Amino acid sequence: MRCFIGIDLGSTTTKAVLMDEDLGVLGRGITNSRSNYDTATAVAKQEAVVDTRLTLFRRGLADDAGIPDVDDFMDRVAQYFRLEQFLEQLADLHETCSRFVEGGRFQNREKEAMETLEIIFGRIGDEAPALYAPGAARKSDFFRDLAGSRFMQIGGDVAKLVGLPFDLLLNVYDKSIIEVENRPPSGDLTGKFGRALDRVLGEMPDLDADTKKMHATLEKALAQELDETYVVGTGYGRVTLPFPKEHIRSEILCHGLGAHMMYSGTRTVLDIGGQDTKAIQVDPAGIVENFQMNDRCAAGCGRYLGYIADEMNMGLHELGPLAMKATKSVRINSTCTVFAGAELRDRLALGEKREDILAGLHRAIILRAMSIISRSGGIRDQFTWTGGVANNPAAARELEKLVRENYGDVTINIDPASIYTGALGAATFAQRAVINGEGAAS
Amino acid sequence: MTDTTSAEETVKEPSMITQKHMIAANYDRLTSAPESGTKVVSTYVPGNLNELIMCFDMVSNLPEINAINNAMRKKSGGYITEAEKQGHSEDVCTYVKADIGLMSKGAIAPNGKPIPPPDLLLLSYTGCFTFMKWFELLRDEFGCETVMLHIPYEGDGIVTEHMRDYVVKQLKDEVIPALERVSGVKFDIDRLREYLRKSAAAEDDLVWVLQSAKNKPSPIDAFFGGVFYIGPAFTAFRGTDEAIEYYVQLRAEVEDRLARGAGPITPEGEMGPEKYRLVVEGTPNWTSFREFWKMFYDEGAVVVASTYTKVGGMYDFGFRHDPDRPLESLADYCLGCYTNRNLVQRVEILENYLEEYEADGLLINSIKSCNSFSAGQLLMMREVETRTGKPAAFIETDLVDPRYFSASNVRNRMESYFQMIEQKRRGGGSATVAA
Amino acid sequence: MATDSTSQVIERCEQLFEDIDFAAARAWKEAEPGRKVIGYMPVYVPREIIHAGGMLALGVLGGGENIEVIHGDAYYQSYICRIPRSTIELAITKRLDFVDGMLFPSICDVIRNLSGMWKMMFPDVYTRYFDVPQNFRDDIGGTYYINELNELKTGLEEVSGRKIEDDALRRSIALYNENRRLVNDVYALRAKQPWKAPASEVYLVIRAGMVLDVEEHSQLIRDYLAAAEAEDRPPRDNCRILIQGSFCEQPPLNLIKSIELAGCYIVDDDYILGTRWLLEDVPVDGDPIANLAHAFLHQSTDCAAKYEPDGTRKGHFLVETVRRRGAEGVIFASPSFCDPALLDRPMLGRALSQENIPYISFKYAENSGQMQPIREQAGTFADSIKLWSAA
Amino acid sequence: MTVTIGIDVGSGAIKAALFDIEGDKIECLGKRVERIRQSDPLQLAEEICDDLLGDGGMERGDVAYIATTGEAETLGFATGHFYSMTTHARGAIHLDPEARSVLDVGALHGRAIKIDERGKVLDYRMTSQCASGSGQFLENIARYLGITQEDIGPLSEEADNPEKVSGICAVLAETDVINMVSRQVSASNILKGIHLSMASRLVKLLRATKVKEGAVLMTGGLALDSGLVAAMREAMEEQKIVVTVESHPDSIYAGAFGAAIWGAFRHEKLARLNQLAAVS
Ligand SMILES: Nc1ncnc2c1ncn2[C@@H]1O[C@H](COP(=O)(O)OP(=O)(O)O)[C@@H](O)[C@H]1O
Ligand SMILES: Nc1ncnc2c1ncn2[C@@H]1O[C@H](COP(=O)(O)OP(=O)(O)O)[C@@H](O)[C@H]1O
Ligand code: SF4
Ligand code: SF4
Ligand code: SF4
Repeated sequence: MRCFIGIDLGSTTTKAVLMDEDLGVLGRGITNSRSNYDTATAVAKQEAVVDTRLTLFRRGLADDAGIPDVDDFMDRVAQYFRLEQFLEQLADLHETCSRFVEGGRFQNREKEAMETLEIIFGRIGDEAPALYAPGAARKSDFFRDLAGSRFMQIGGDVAKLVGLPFDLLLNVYDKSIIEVENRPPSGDLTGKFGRALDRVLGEMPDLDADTKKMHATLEKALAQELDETYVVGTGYGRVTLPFPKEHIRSEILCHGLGAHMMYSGTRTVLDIGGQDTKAIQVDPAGIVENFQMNDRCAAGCGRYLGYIADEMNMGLHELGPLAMKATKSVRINSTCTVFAGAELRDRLALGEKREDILAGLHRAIILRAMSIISRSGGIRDQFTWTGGVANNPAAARELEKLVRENYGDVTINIDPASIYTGALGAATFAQRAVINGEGAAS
Repeated sequence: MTDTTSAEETVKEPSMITQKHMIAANYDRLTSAPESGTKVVSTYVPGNLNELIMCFDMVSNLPEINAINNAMRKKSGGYITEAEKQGHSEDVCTYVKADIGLMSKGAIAPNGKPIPPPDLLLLSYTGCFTFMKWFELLRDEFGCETVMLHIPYEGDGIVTEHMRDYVVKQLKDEVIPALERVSGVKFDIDRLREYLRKSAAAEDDLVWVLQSAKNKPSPIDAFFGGVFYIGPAFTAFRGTDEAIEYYVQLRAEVEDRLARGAGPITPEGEMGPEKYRLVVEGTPNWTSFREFWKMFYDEGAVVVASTYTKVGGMYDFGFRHDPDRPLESLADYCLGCYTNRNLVQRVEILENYLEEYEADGLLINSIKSCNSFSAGQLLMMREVETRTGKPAAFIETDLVDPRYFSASNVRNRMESYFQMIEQKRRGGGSATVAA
Repeated sequence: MATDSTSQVIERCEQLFEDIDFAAARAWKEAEPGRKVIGYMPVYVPREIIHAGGMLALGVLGGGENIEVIHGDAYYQSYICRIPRSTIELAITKRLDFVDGMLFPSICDVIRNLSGMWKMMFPDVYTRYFDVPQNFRDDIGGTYYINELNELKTGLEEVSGRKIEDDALRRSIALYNENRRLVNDVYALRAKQPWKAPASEVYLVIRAGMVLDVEEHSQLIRDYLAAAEAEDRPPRDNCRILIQGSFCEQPPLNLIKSIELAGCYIVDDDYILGTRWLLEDVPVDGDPIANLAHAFLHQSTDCAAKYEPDGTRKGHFLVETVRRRGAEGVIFASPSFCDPALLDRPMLGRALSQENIPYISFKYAENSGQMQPIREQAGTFADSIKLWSAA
Repeated sequence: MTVTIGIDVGSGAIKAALFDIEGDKIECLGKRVERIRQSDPLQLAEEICDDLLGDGGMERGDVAYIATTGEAETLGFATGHFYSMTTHARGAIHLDPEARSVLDVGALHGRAIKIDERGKVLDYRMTSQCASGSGQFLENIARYLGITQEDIGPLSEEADNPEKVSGICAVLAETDVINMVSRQVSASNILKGIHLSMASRLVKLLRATKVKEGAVLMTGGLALDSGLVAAMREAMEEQKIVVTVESHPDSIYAGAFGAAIWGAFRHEKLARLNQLAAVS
């Protein structure tokens, strides 16, 4: 089938959306951005393909009446697929780390170091299934973060026990993760899907399903040809994407159109990404009328939250929920990312509670965004929030509050897939380029 | 308004070469003042009293022009750093710092010779607070005589009789006596009348040239090209025969382009087809002048009217220097410069330009340095947008500080802006212009 | 009658200071039908004329750190100080909706342009750019200024709907003379015994005058003076410094406190300079407008917003104040992007150096949150004065 | 004999030093440095202080003056507090009597301090809020590149074609670095590039303090980064400032040393004052 792909190479994450020729979204994929843009693009694209396969598999299953709760079933398949993926990368990481240990840094303690790695990775591996159990909360979706935080924790403890300097191990890890991350993903989907399906089926012995038929359905979904008809790239790194110029659109246009595709009533779009904040006004057809961006300064964007999370030794996903527990909001004036840690320590030293400070930080981010929105012309009904930070419930709460206070009763759209908006817009441009023949314009 | 002595080959029209010679001659006159015994007066462009200064056989040194010149020759960055090293804040107007830095590095003019210290600082305080501080700083440096001409601001958008009287009285009782004292020349009002008559003649042609942009395609770029066109009329040449001749020559060139249906001349030759007509508010960026201009002409964008080209007088709204009311007309000139207009008037002027010149939109180049121009521009932008229904865009750069010109940032905004105009034209048909 | 303690007076001042809804001024206005309120930006406006018209002169010094600026940034790009943003925010959030007129004194291009913005945004409010002469000859600048004052008077008469009689003006002049004397007393007390009148308290007491009627404010100062004199507070091992450059956008209160905490007694400053703009009493007899004009031309303080016709005097006033107050050093503290203050700084610095008066300088914004660098600098300054002074 | 302790609470690490001071005879009895990481700085400071005393077989009561510096104004058991520039200046003179300038580069801040031969602060400049030139930033980048802190210096010195990072913001600079990696710029060249950018900013600070003579002693943690020291030397040469740039193995302790020494000075001064009071 003909597929249209949008790639959003962001400053912190790279997103891909795969679309069919009727503008239906087949799959979405995301990975953390990294120095190798080609790999980032390839990984995101592959993730979108995985998602697409799941969609196709699900469509296949829908014809099959054997499963009572298809949603639950598919969730499990997806989770176990991720688990398989995680284990595959973990093995790669282990092996890479081992290679670095041989480098001579450990001064004859290589053996101990190897054994330590053995223990660390063994434990991470053992913990992995729990990470992907149904309903489990993860710190992040990216291998780098997941493996990294566990390595820090377990590694620190184990190193202490063994009497090895943890800094050295950490350095080995730092070196290895870069290599692992920048290796193009292994192409073997069939195996991982198969194993995932088997795990699920094994877990649901009561399921009255024909295993063989199920596998056949899966194979069919995997065999379906996906034809990359047209790819459009956007995002912070778009100029470096290995695409010809006519395959590239500005982020502003993509976010505007993407938001329009998600909610056709959208007139004002706010996008808070890793490094920038944009406010975009669009007309009823999703065409950009006006926009404002933060300039020069990365204060109060997604990376800011990243620094805070690092400082607090928490996962990005955990910040929002903790802030929601606040009983008051500490006033934070500066959202300078670089000094985020210092500001935080300052407040902690003054005896403020973590959750209250976090609430203040979230409010500060949103206040900044409100300023940029105001600069672009304010909020018109409907208002759609896009970009990764929209996933953060505390930020969303502050935003809603401030929007209501300042602009009254407007519809506020926050899609769970908000982070894919740019890629969705790009995919839509790709589809239009072929279907409407709009590609030639430049 | 200066020569671009850049290393790159630049396409020049004959009138530009004429102007280049004029400017060079003036710098020569300035740097040879100590030998020739000519007295030097430093003064500003907006509200300058060139005709009056000429009555005393003095030569003027225009610090703003020096700053621009140095920016175009990529020297301002170093001067600014020098001034900051001496304790000047990062936050203040970079014209001032470029000037201070130039002084401390020998005050070398483009002709390679030192600019002599001024004999008089004529502080025409027109529409900018920083002017006052700037000359206080120079006075501190040179210890020379300073005379202040305070031009009241058009806070209510009008020039009242008592404002004019105040200025005329200062001219009579402060400025002219100071000029007489320093130059040793007695004031002759008839001489002033004669210069004013010449000014008015040149001003007529300047207005014709600027208004030629109403044609489609426009034969001139009224911002990037415009800064050259206004040069003689805004600086040390107003009131001279050379200026009259320059404008005659310029007018002939523009007439010729008009007859041929040609667009403006850019540094790379004739511009391609006119795709966008813009009005620009704000001062150009001088450190990346050509790079900035290129972003326009590469996209087929031509500026049909700009406010910057009105800082030395709003001639297109009818003002002329008037030999029959010599001091009064000098006062009116100072009071009426663009920078001395209040924001309400500035919005009206922009609105008028957008309509009269049938422009597609407004672009504001907001200058980090310049509170006088920049404070309030975002409101002006919105106001103009609502009144005209035409899209506007806003970029931030600086005058002469290369650190504050981010080409990629500006380009990003310009690209999106042109796409916006394009989309508007297509009436919402599709949004697929490559970004 | 038992006198209030300083903390009672200060508590009231704090309330007034923190109240960005201006409840006190609103209450004043509602107390009698037909009352009008005229807002003014820093630095100097002749409040006497407003008062003589039966109106309240309300000092609007931005929103400080208590306001969350949401719309204000939509009006200003990054490189401009914060006071106009927060002032716009105050207005857009209707916190100034009870103000019948706004005056924008000639202090810099930002405030000047704000006057135009006000005209566009609030066409129903009497808005005036209050220009002052930069020529100080009676026959030139004086004539011009008298005209300005008369225009202002006429404008205010239209707002209030009643004529401003000379006698009323004379009465107001007397009241403001008294107020200025009291303000000067507070400054004098602090210069003499800075531990008795901490800088943050002095600031709050003077600041209260922005929102109170002049007579009420004078009483408040009297109360504070009495209480401060009576209270026993121990002196600390601090050095004595003077603050310069804070005449427009005001620093956060914490900054003032931090400077003192770090070991510096502030013995003079240019916060809220408008209240101390005129250095001497304005004569009560004779033509009041001419008297006000004369005072402005010949008896007003030095400030970066004013041209100094005589170049030899730059910094003189500052040096003299340092001497008079017995200060050991100067801290230049100005708002970021404040052209007038920052452009003046090198000249003033030179004047201090010539007299061997040490100084340091830093910038702030009205909502600066991080005091650590401030403490660090003020602390080092205090350290060096303390460790290295002759004693 | 006057035993004093100096405690420097920084944003990245806590430094402490124990001194025995007798007139001009200044002897360091012990010193400690510890990364703060996740712990409470003031509590950590207390532990370090006690450890240090324990090593020397002492208790708090044996110490004449406990002097703090850095972010420790509120440390309860201290005798007195001196501000960082005061202490770094004194510490620098102790480490290098020829020093007439101090360049203190720590985890978040950079400060150039002009001093006289007695360690008096004559002038100073600090980096403004927007500064990617800090230890924290380098640390992040090093981790990203998979490089240990000790390797930063040597690697940077191997660079053959360094590429400067633009911008003043650490966040944006980080993206710059990622871009460089994607263009296959070597780690050496990236690190050197960062060092050069930092150095040019730091030289600007130094110039602003108008240093003209003597040596510049680098203090703070980054004085241990040989790459930055080398870049500083290059930048000074490029800008034609004829002042030598020095570092000292104990540079990271400059603040703590200075605090301890000032503590003794103050202790004596106070004792004198008390004597005077007793006499009169
Ligand atoms: N689940 C989540 N919870 C909270 N924040 C998130 C989540 N996912 C992403 N983010 C935030 O979104 C940011 C990335 O947003 P994105 O729109 O992808 O930016 P960019 O396109 O610049 O990479 C991250 O820096 C992170 O702060
Ligand atoms: N050996 C080393 N090489 C390079 N950098 C170092 C070294 N040791 C410490 N640092 C850096 O010094 C910084 C701490 O310096 P310090 O002066 O203690 O800062 P602060 O006083 O702000 O805590 C850390 O950010 C670390 O990156
Ligand atoms: S350092 Fe902070 S304030 Fe400066 S640009 Fe970066 S995020 Fe913004
Ligand atoms: S502030 Fe603006 S008008 Fe004034 S000197 Fe600077 S650039 Fe010129
Ligand atoms: S703070 Fe300075 S620049 Fe800002 S408005 Fe006041 S005087 Fe003007």
